[in-house]
Amino acid sequence: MFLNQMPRYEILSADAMATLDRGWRRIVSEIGVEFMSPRALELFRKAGMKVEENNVLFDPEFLLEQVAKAPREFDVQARNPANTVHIGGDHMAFGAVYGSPFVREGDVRRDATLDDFHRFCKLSQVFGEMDSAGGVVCEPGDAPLDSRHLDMVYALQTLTDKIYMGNVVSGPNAADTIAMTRILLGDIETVPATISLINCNSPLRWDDRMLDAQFEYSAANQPVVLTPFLLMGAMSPVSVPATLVQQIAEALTGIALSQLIRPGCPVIFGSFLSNIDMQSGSPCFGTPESAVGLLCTGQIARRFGLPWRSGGALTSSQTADAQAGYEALMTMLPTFLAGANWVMHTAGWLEGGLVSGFEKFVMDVEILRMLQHEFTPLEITEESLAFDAHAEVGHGGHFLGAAHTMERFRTCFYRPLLSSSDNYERWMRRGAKDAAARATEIYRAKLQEYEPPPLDDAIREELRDYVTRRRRELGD
Amino acid sequence: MFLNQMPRYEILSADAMATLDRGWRRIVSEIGVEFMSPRALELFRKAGMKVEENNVLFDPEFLLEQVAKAPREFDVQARNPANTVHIGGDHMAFGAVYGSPFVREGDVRRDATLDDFHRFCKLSQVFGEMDSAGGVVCEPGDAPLDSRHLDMVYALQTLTDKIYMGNVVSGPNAADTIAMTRILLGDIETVPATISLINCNSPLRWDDRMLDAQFEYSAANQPVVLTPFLLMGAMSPVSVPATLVQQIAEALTGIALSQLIRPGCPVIFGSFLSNIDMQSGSPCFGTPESAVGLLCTGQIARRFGLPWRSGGALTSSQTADAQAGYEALMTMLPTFLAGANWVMHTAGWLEGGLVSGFEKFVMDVEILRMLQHEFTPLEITEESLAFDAHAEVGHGGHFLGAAHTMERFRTCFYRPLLSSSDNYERWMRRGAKDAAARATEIYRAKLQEYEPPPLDDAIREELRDYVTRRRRELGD
Amino acid sequence: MTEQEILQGLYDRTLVGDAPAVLDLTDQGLAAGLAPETMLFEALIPALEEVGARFERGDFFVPEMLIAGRAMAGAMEVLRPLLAQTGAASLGRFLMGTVKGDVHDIGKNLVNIMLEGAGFEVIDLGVQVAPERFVAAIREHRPDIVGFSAFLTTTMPMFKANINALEKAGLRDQVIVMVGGAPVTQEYADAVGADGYAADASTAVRRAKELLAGRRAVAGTPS
Amino acid sequence: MTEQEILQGLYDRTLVGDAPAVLDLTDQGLAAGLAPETMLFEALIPALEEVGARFERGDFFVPEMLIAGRAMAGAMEVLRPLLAQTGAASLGRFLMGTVKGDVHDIGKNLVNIMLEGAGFEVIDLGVQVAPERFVAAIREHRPDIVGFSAFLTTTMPMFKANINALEKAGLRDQVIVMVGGAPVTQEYADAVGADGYAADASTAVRRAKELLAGRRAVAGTPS
Repeated sequence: MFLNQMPRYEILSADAMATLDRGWRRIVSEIGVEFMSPRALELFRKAGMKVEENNVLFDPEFLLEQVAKAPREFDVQARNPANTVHIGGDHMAFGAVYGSPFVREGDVRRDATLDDFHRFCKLSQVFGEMDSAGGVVCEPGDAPLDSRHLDMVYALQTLTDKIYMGNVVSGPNAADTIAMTRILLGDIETVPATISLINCNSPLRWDDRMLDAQFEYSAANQPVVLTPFLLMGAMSPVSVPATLVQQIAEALTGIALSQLIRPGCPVIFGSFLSNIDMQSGSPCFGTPESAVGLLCTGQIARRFGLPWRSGGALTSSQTADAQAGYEALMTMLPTFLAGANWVMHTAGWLEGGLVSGFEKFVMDVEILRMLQHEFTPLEITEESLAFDAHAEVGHGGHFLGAAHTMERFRTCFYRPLLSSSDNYERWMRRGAKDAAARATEIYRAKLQEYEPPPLDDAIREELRDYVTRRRRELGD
Repeated sequence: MFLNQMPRYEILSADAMATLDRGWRRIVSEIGVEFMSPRALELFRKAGMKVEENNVLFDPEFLLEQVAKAPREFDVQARNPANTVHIGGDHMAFGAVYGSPFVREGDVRRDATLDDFHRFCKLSQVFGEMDSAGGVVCEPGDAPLDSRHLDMVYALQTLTDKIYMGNVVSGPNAADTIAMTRILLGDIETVPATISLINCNSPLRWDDRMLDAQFEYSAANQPVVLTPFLLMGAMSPVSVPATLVQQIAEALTGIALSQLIRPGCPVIFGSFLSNIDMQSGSPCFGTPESAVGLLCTGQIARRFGLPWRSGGALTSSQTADAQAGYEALMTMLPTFLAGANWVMHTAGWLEGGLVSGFEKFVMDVEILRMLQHEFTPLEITEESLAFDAHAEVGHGGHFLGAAHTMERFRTCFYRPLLSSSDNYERWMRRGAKDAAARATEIYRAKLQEYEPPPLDDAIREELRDYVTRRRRELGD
Repeated sequence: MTEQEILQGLYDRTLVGDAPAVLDLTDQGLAAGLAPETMLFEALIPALEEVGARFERGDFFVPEMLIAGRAMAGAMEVLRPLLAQTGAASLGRFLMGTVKGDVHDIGKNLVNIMLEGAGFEVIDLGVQVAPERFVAAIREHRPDIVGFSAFLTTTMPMFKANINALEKAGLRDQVIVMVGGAPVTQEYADAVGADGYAADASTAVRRAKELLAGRRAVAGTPS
Repeated sequence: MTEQEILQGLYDRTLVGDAPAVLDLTDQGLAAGLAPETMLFEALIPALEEVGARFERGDFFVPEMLIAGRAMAGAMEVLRPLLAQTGAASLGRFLMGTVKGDVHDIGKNLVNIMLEGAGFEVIDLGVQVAPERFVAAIREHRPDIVGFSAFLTTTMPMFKANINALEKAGLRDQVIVMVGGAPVTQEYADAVGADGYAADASTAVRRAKELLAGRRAVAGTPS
């Protein structure tokens, strides 16, 4: 858990905010948003909205009322209380990459396996800066299809003692996640225990499977992240302001649904805003547009008084190269400037989210640690001015041995995990390893360090029984 | 020239500012600053300061009076008027790496040559985002030592038509730079034409050679950047606030000297703040501390109403790898957030400034372009909300063919120079080149594109004569 | 205008996606007695091949492909009935859909744009298309090729389900099956028994043409 | 305390840079009749070798080297006169300076710290040291090794100027010349005729010891 006490960087003027405000109101009231779920349509109809086939035309004030019901901040409990996370306010929580079908280790790119999934869980457990392994850290292609969500939840529950994300592929899968979480933690209604990602099928349509999962989670008081996933040019117009109003329209309508399902249930305003390359049609990540969108979104979410999700170490790059480095930071630094509360894809994301990279994971943890250091406010007091050190060293001397230095030298500066400041000869002597090669060594060493967090045998047994029983029922 | 119209990110409270203000006042008045130049000491003595041997104890109010004489903003003329640069206000100007004795091309690191110097000049000319090749883009080790400054100035003047930096190794070298600039441009007093970098021999000492150069340039009304180069732990205490007050003390005393030499002459508040690795003693760049220092410095320089220099694509990395990517951006993004007016080391910096890298140059230009795009304010108007596009596409469609897209698709998004968003198969088909390998291709292609900017033959002749004559006089 | 000028005009206007002009020139061509085949094979298809080439080179952007495709489609509205009479068909008919359980359609839309651009007649069933709908649509439209798009590893198994459904319906031999989508690989395509796979839209067009040529060569039909 | 305890204490306290304790233990050792050589070679120098090793491994930080060196230097103040009587010297005497025209001294200071840590007696002339000052200081202090540090390619030629001055003064053969600084390379060191080069402080100590051992072996002095 990181508490970001630095100022937020806000770039929208009051006028701009007012314009955006008019914009989303027009979209929801004049164009409307489609919900591919009879249950959802029924709830909206009952609430007095105008429903035409699958399309709902909203009264903007109604949406604001629903939004006002959602909690501003809430806790999500982990089985190790020290890892319980607070979502909202100045808090920032970080989860690993989510959803990639492939993995990359060094020069090899291949289908992801359950073993990879386990190793990423272990890395997320070992690095203290990570608050969660996320959910689908990679898609374990070798696990049986209809029941692999059980394997994933079981792995997240046993290999880490941090919070984890729920499965959203279908309503029943969501129910399994909830059931297994109950086995692990008992009461999960008072303090929720698993966050789930519900993506909008933009533009302006919420899809049936996602909605089924949302019904399960919201009814069980588990937080859902309602994310318009907007690649400008494909799912939204080629304009950041237009995309922002679409994002508000989609997120608020999704949030309103949660509040109708269970008033007061926790929700997170999601944002994932980037663009496609208009030449080739490929999605681009770590772009300037995306950074600007992120800064604006933070300001907007705060305006609605909602916790929000965005950011991540995103990149289009295929390997852990320089592009991966600058693109990852191009999104992560604005993530801190804007103070996102829940950050997915913090570590390991490569190739537009198609690949989870082991080296990239280490690189991203380094970036995360640097930013957490950078966004810890300076203490500026008389004492911090170290006048005595200046007086002691005087003119043209050096501070290596000053009393002030002696008291602080171990902790005074950020100490890198991956970055090297070796001089050239030493670097050559050590094998001239670039950052990616050093990252390989680091993640292997970290996997050696891993120790499974203790878990009550009875609970483990019960979880295993549940998995076995459900797998049989699902016919895998 | 880039105009940064985004808000500045300021992190110092009024209280913190007041504390820092008390801090530098104590240093200049109780500890003092050494000037290793009888001429400088004489000027300060005449101005009523207390001079003890080489040390000057200052009245803080006197310093503020001198600072008030310096212009807030000024132009620096280039021989191509389109490349004339404005220093100060919301303007940001960018020069290439400065001072490296080595160069790196791909896997080869070697002593820099005059040919390398020429090639970096050409790259700086070709990339429109660069406002200057800087000064010593690399140190041409194969050019005769005592007269190589002539080769460098001549190359900057003829291979580029942008502004350039002056030589500061000695007073006579500075005089040569000024003389050659007069030949190129005629009157350079009304609008100055070359910026020079004067580094403080921190802590709290200004060195004789640097001061000799400063006397030449300030007397000729050419801007000098007075830079306390502070590596915390070595040249300043291991505390950012302590380093900030030392930086103010050093910069203001240097600026005061310029104003005594020639009241009203242009100066730039310089800052170069990072830390050493307390374990090995190596300098570190692209660190969180350095980013925080940069944000604070911008706020401080604006407080004194001075244009300021900082930033750059700094890194400790030995190659153009992921570390080089994230460290470069870790300094460049705050450079934009803080709005530095003159940015050295924008492109090509590697290995703590010991190496100028060709691949790194391309990478840094990409980062610069992305940031210039990112820091161009959004137009948020009704029209930008593209309501008609939403109405046209409706629910679940795509915007690839919307009328709004059709009008804008070529220019709507940032188009990368180096970054790739190729899908995996295409990337493999194209040779699986990482960012560094692609950068090699790009800088070679750009050198092919280079065309020398036209220059009057008579002027070229006169410059060549000057170089020949002075080289003979210097005995090289 | 001479015939040559009309063909040149058709080529030029299709290249820049000027639909009204293309339609107009098509009418003029017919009035001037130009054969529909001539216009199709000597102006429209070459124009779209050039569009594809420019896209590949990075000169043309996706929306430009799209409008060129639309311009050609406009002309085809007029020409198709006439071509049907003379027996000359379009390049081929392609039935496309994103598989059941999957709503990703950006990649599929791009493939459609390029296929139309190349002269295919494309019928798009949209997203979340169940095996039965594929079967029914194949019965109705008799496509040469059917394409399945999937972007989730969890929906890729629908390729196999679709192919099984085709086999049960006795249609498997009558169509070429192509598959694609970001997580799909050549190995996976082979494993489920698809006839073709492509990693991006331009390769998809190339593969579609090759597969069609191969099929027609076997069937002895003139290509 | 037994002698063993005193030596162990000296080693331990030097390792952590506890100067007052080291001084105290040195006095106790002398009072207990321990030979200065014993204390030097069995406690102080091993302690500093361990400090160097830990620094190399990345365990120890620069300031820790510095205080360990200072603790040892305190003990040497007391022991040096006694050692001189018995004829046992320090490891060697090292004269160090940054060359004329150059003010970079961080690197040089680090080398000094490590040399002192390793048991050398270091005399530092500071920065901007002209050839004449090097010559005068060599005459005065008779060092075993002289070190030139330069960080600017424009001041590296001072290495050659300094060596020429030593030759003119007839001192070149009496000292080992080492050079260093960020832009300096082994090739450059060879080209100007220096005896040794090192890229960082710990290598500098190793090279200094090797060169000294070599020189003494040639001179037939016991190492």
